[in-house]
Amino acid sequence: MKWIKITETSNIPKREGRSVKVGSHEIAIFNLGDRFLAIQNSCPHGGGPLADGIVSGNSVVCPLHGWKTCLESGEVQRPKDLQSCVRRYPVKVEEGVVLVQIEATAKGRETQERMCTA
Amino acid sequence: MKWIKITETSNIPKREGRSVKVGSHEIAIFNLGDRFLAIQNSCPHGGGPLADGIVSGNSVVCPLHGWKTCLESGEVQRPKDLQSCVRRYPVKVEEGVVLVQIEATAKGRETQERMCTA
Amino acid sequence: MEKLIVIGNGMAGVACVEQILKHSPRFDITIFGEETHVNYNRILLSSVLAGEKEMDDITINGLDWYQSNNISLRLGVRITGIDPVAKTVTGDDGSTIHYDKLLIAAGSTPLIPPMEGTTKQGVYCFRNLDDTRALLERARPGVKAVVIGGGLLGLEAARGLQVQGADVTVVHLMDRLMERQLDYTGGLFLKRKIEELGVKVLLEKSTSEILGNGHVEGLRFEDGETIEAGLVVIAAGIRPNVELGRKASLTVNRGIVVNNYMETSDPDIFAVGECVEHNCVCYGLVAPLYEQGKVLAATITGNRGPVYKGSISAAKLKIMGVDVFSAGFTDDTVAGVEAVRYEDPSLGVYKKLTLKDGCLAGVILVGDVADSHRYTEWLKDGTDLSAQRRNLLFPGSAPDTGCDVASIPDSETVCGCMGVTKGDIISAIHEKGLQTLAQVKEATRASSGCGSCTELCKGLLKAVVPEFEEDQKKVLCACVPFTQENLREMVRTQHLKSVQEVLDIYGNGHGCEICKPALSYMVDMTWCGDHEEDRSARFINDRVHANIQRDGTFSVVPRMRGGVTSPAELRRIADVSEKYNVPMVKVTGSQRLDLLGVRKEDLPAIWAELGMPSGQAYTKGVRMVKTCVGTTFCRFGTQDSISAGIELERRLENLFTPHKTKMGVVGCPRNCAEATVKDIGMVGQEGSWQVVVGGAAGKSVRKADLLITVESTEEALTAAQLFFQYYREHANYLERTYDFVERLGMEKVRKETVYAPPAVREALLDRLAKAKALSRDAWLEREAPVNPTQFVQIQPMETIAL
Amino acid sequence: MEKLIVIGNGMAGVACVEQILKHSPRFDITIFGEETHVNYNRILLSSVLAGEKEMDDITINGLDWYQSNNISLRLGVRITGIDPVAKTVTGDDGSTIHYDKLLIAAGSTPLIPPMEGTTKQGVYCFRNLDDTRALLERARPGVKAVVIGGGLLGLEAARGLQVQGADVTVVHLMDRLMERQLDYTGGLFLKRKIEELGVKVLLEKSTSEILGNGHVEGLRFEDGETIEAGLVVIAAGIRPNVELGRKASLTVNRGIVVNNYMETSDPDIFAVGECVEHNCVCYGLVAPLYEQGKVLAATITGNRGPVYKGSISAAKLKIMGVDVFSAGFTDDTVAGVEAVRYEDPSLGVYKKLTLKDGCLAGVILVGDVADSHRYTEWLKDGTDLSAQRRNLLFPGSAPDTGCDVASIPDSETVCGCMGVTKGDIISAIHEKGLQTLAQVKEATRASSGCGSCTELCKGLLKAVVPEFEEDQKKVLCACVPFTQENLREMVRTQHLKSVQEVLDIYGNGHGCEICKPALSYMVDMTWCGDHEEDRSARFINDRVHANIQRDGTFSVVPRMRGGVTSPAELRRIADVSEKYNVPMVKVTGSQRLDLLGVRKEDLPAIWAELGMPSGQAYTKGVRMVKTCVGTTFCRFGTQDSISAGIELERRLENLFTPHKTKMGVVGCPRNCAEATVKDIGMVGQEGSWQVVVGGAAGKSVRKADLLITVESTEEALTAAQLFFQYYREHANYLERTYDFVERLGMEKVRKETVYAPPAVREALLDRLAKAKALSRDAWLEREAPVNPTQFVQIQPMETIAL
Repeated sequence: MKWIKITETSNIPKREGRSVKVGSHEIAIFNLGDRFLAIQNSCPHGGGPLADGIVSGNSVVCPLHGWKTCLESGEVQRPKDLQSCVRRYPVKVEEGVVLVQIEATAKGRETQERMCTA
Repeated sequence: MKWIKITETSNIPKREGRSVKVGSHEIAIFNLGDRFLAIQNSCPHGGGPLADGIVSGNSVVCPLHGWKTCLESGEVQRPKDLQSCVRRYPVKVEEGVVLVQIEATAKGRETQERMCTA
Repeated sequence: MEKLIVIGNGMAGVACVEQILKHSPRFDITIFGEETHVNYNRILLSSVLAGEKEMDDITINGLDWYQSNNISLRLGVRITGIDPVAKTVTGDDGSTIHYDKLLIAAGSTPLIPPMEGTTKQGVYCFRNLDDTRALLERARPGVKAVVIGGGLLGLEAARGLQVQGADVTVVHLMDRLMERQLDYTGGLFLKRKIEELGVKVLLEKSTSEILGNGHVEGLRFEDGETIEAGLVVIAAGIRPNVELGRKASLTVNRGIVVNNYMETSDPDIFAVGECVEHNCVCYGLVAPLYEQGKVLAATITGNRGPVYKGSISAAKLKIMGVDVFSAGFTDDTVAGVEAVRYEDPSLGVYKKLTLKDGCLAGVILVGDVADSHRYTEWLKDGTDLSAQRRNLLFPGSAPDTGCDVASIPDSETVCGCMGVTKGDIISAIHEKGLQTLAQVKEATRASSGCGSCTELCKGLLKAVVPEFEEDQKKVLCACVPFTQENLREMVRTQHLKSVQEVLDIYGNGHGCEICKPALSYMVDMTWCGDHEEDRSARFINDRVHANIQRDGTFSVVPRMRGGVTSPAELRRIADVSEKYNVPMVKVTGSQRLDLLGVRKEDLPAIWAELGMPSGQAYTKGVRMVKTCVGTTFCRFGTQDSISAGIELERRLENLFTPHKTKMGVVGCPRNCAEATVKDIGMVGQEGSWQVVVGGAAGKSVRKADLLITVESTEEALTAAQLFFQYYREHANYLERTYDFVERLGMEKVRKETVYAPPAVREALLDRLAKAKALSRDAWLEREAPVNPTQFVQIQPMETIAL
Repeated sequence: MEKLIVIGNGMAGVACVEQILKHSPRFDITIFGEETHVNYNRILLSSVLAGEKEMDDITINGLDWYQSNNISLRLGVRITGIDPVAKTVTGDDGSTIHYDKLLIAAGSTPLIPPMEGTTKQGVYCFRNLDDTRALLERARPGVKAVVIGGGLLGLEAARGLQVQGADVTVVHLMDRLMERQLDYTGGLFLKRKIEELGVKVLLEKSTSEILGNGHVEGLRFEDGETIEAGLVVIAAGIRPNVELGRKASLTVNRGIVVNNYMETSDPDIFAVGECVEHNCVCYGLVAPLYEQGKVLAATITGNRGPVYKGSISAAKLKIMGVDVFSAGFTDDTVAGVEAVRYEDPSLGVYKKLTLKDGCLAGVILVGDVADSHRYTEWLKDGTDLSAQRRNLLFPGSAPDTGCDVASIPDSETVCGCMGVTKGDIISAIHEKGLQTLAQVKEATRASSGCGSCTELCKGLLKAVVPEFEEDQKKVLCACVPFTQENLREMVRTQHLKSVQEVLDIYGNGHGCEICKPALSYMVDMTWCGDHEEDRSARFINDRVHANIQRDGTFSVVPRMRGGVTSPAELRRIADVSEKYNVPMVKVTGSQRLDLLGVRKEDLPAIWAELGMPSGQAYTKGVRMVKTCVGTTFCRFGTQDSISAGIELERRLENLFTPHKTKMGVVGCPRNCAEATVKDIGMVGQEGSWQVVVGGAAGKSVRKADLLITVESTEEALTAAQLFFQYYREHANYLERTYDFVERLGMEKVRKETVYAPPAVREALLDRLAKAKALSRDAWLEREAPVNPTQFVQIQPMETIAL
């Protein structure tokens, strides 16, 4: 799988998120200070832009209705017991640039299913 | 003194007033059904357009703050005991036309004083 | 000229003379006074003793008053005899004077209970200025003072003495203080309070002897106990002065007996005040004096007619900081009398109301007399209290203006519109003898603005003018003196189809600015198009469909349904404003734009160029529907408030209502468009709408009441329409929904709208539909004015240089 | 596995077992029940007798519950002996079973007063299902029924019998009904009500004999009188069943004595319910059972710790339509106890509160129990009532949510934002064992919207969960568990100049969406520019200065001071809207225009092209000043509201506040711009301004309180500024002015703002001036964003086809 160069790390301030469109994927990339994490930029509840949310530890709170999603597992943590989750994207930083990896679209849904039951 | 032709009687509906400017005089002419009466078109209180007031018998009520002025004597009837009044103008109807008579401006104030003390 | 002799220069006699002078100057009047002072306010003696007032402050009528009214005043002369046959009175100065009419206002004398030593030095009564002066000289710190008598007067004496520093004990014969005014519990509360403040109280103590060698040194009671005292005040009650009545062979019981016209048994002798007995009652308070005086004045001046029906005994006083109020019949042990009680001993608050046949019969208040005016009013009016049975002691929630007028400082503005203070109003009431709200309005302009101070003004009238009575029947106005309900009925049953017809048949034929617009609405509402429209009966705003401004220009507010506009509209508004030199463009609080300062003659063109319908901002009709952005944009929205609001506005726009009707629709309970303070509101919730009515945030603030909760938007709109039409049909003209729902009660409103039988609901909706079908955008009149000169200024047919 | 034997299958025993099961499954449990029924709700027997419920309806735990919890149930077996040494119990079926732990929940037995003939046919107790069934068979119209005992149970029996048609007389030994719960007056009120409803009551009657030949025919009293009766119910009280305790040599007084851990004197024997005596008290009501059961369950499962502190005896019941509530210690004859009383005999309403040391000690309510929840809460919390001393019986005015939760139907929506009904919440509380508001929020989402239903939700919790306790200390959030007041103090004294520092030092290091914006405001407010701004701690609205919408776009509301705009502005707004394809332009309720549906990346350009400052409609800060047209145009205006409003807006704009701050300035008391429902309002009057604060018309409706009346516009503006800065400094984050002024009280607010010493006022104004000087129009950030990617979407450095 290919790593795609997204942007310089300085473009995403500490404890904030930024959205980026890569092909058909809209991705929210977060700078947690010690690392970067990426998930789909759409809350499973009302489609809210997660990149605009407030970061709380390793989670982000959707700015629309306060659903809380874990940036590491992609699982929705609030409301509880929902078994809902968002797609994650692997991230790495190389030479001051953030890169993400995107699986083929066809498998997207399947991956998501798998993650949720994990 | 000259009578000035103003307008056809049909232009002033029953129990309503209309204003007309004759030289420097702004006059409110009222159709009381059986006769026409005219006074200055300015309430001594706040300068309200008396022609726009509601006619109550032979008086008119200023549309701004409800001062009530007698169309025949020109005296303010409400508030009471004010000894305030407006200028009256003689009116007659001839061949379906309303006419008013205007004294020379110089004497206007005097006349008014006289009426108030009458 | 007839000769009127008045025996007594006290409050009763002189107040009566004042009333007589109002009626006619037909008498040559002589007043005899036993005291050497001019007429003073006896009830303020306690304030003098307490050092709050100087003696001069309590004079009511100075010598100049007697002079300017040509009254001969004879002070220091005691009348010792009356010869009713010769019609003369004899004074202790030896003079004998003839009278045509004689007025006895001889007052009362302190009652001295039987005991030894009452003539010792240091024993006083507390009845007149001389007593008061003597007490003031002797009361000082360290002096042990005993007041015999725990009634009103005794307690006032005790208060004064304590203020002067004396160590005061009140000795009372009965088992409670002020037994004439209070019940046992009330007396107990008062005693506790007074004791807390440092005055000792001994109850059920009968004094047998005042001890001391020449000067008082103490008291002995019948139980043998003694108490030290350097000063004794006897305030054990009063006895009507009836001796002169007896001498004149008048009928005398406890007092000189008078009938309902204040006549004694001798046709030329009248009596008033504390010496009088009316209907088996002798009064010792001040209010009855005035009531009797008015009747007597009418009778004696040949205007016999008004009758005295007895007074409600009401006493309100502050005893050493303790408020006490008592009025009416407070005994609840009598059959048919019920009592409502509230007690809080540690706060010292006690309240008791007695009720008979659903009306208030009596009141006792100790410690909190804030509501005494309300109760006095109920007592006087005989108000039926059944409906407010549960809120007698504690009104549900205090209305804005419900504060006790007594607590307002004189300098406080009562009428904000006109800048009239409480002091202004009180002065005007006194100086001009105002008695009705209309007179207060006319004399002071108070309450003639927005009217939010009307209740306060009434409160002041009630407080100051004993004879103030509210209009029982709220007639529309003096031109057509019927209630609006009656008038609606007349219009309908008599098939009156024009304002002038109503005025001609039921009124004074010409009407005024109050009744004409109201009748106009009634006729329109009743006949719904099937009648003559009479523009002359309407306010200028409704003749030219714009709101008249301070300088005679007009404002133009086009309709923007739900507050939604567009770039094109904004541009048209901008263009029009510039073209016609509109002085100001402003956003209104109703989610619209306002073009201010437009000339009347420009109105039709402006409407045409705006290409927008009238927003009816100038009339008693449907204003706007405010909306929040709801589910269309808001992340919190649960309902589509914009669509619902626009639809509500479409359904009701161009209709007229008894007063302006403001509406709001919000998409969630955050209520951003403030629907709960509108006349009609819809509040979206997840899966349902609450329809609310009767809200306000103008001169009143009132949260709207829930009319109904329904699931669909259509049901909500229908509920709103039902209420809307019901309000149109049943409210009085100029009655806002918030007053309307309070007057009718929400139960009734619900029962007759949303919960009414289907046929009733359909009929309401049908009538609304009919009115709606006939309505149209008022601004379309630009194309064909009702009258050719509706909007234009008349151009004279000939010009002249002046 | 240890063997637990439970003697008693009643409410106490089984409720206790339920609690034990929650702790651990370590026991092998056997329950012995003397009755042949599964566990049922004994307190509903009266409903069964009254025909309101069928017998099956009152089952609490059906057989399936016993089975699924592996509990052996032995019904119809009476335990006759306990051997505490051998640790066995013996049943009347002959069986002897070993136990490791024994729980005695043997309940109580009806007390039969000494009298002849109690074994005659037709004499019943009213204690269990069998009694009830028997009574149901015999009670019918025409039957003369006598109930011996006028306590709670007796009256319930009487009610049931009357409903069944019997002609009922209650015979009671004492001088009043329900003497354990009511005082003399309360008993009198209840008696009257009951008699009105047709039940005869005989007080101070001691029955000496039940007459009849085999079957009951009547009663004879000790005073020799007799009364006819075809049915007699003895409900003269209960006696704890203590025999088994005695047999096991446990300490027994009136009941089996237990300590605070519900342990008897034998370490392996426990007891609970009506057979128990704790701290000299035996309880006969249901609430204590549950409280005891919880403690016992902890103790017996080895989690000894929770202690039972005794229960507040509270009884709430409806006797034949008469509501009665009694709780706590209601005797006011004891020293140090004061009482507040309200009586209305003809309405049948009696209320008495007893107070001790400023706290509620007891309550009696007859006829109106609407406030019982409030009082119960006060009793439990020991709330200090000094501040509300005058409103104990009648709250000043009922808050919106103050209605008794019991009166709400299950189907009614409690949370309008989320569409959650009362039934939903109650079910969730029961099913998920919710105990806190936070749990209710999480489980049902109720109260997680606008929060206006919070009090209702708490009310439901209080009503359903006996152990519900409100958080005493309102901490900001779990991340930084301190009150906001503490945190403000820490920020100041510890010189904390960034949100992250506060989180690192006092919190969990990462924070959340609740605490971060609050801390951000505190740091800003305290250091006023002299600190690091941290955008990441702010809500998206405050990062991009626009309000995020449902679809992730934003709304743009430019500032229009006082609502005044111009053709040029309207045209620019129109142009911008078209150029950027703004989906909707709408007038707001705040007299401004709103461009809705703007893309984040277009924001800076739109701001620039509008050329207008930010209206701050997206933030907790100064929103707008609404104005009416005042003396500029209105014929009623008494003050120049437009100028004053624009000036107020200029002075305060661009500043941040704990919650949004809305303002209004009106030119006369007609209050067209609704200033009295704004956070800060100025109401013009002739010659003066009223400055009002704390108004609301959103999720709350509240009329603003008067701060001060002043003569000049400058004084009014200054007063508004003083309050504004005071609010900024002292309110908690997200606390609106209307909550703020209620929390502090207007007296305090006035004293610390407009009536503060000159130096204090100057200091407030200085700090405001400093903040104002540092503030700027947020939209100027368009020229130099804090972060280069603040408004733009990141463009990937390489593209890829996916």
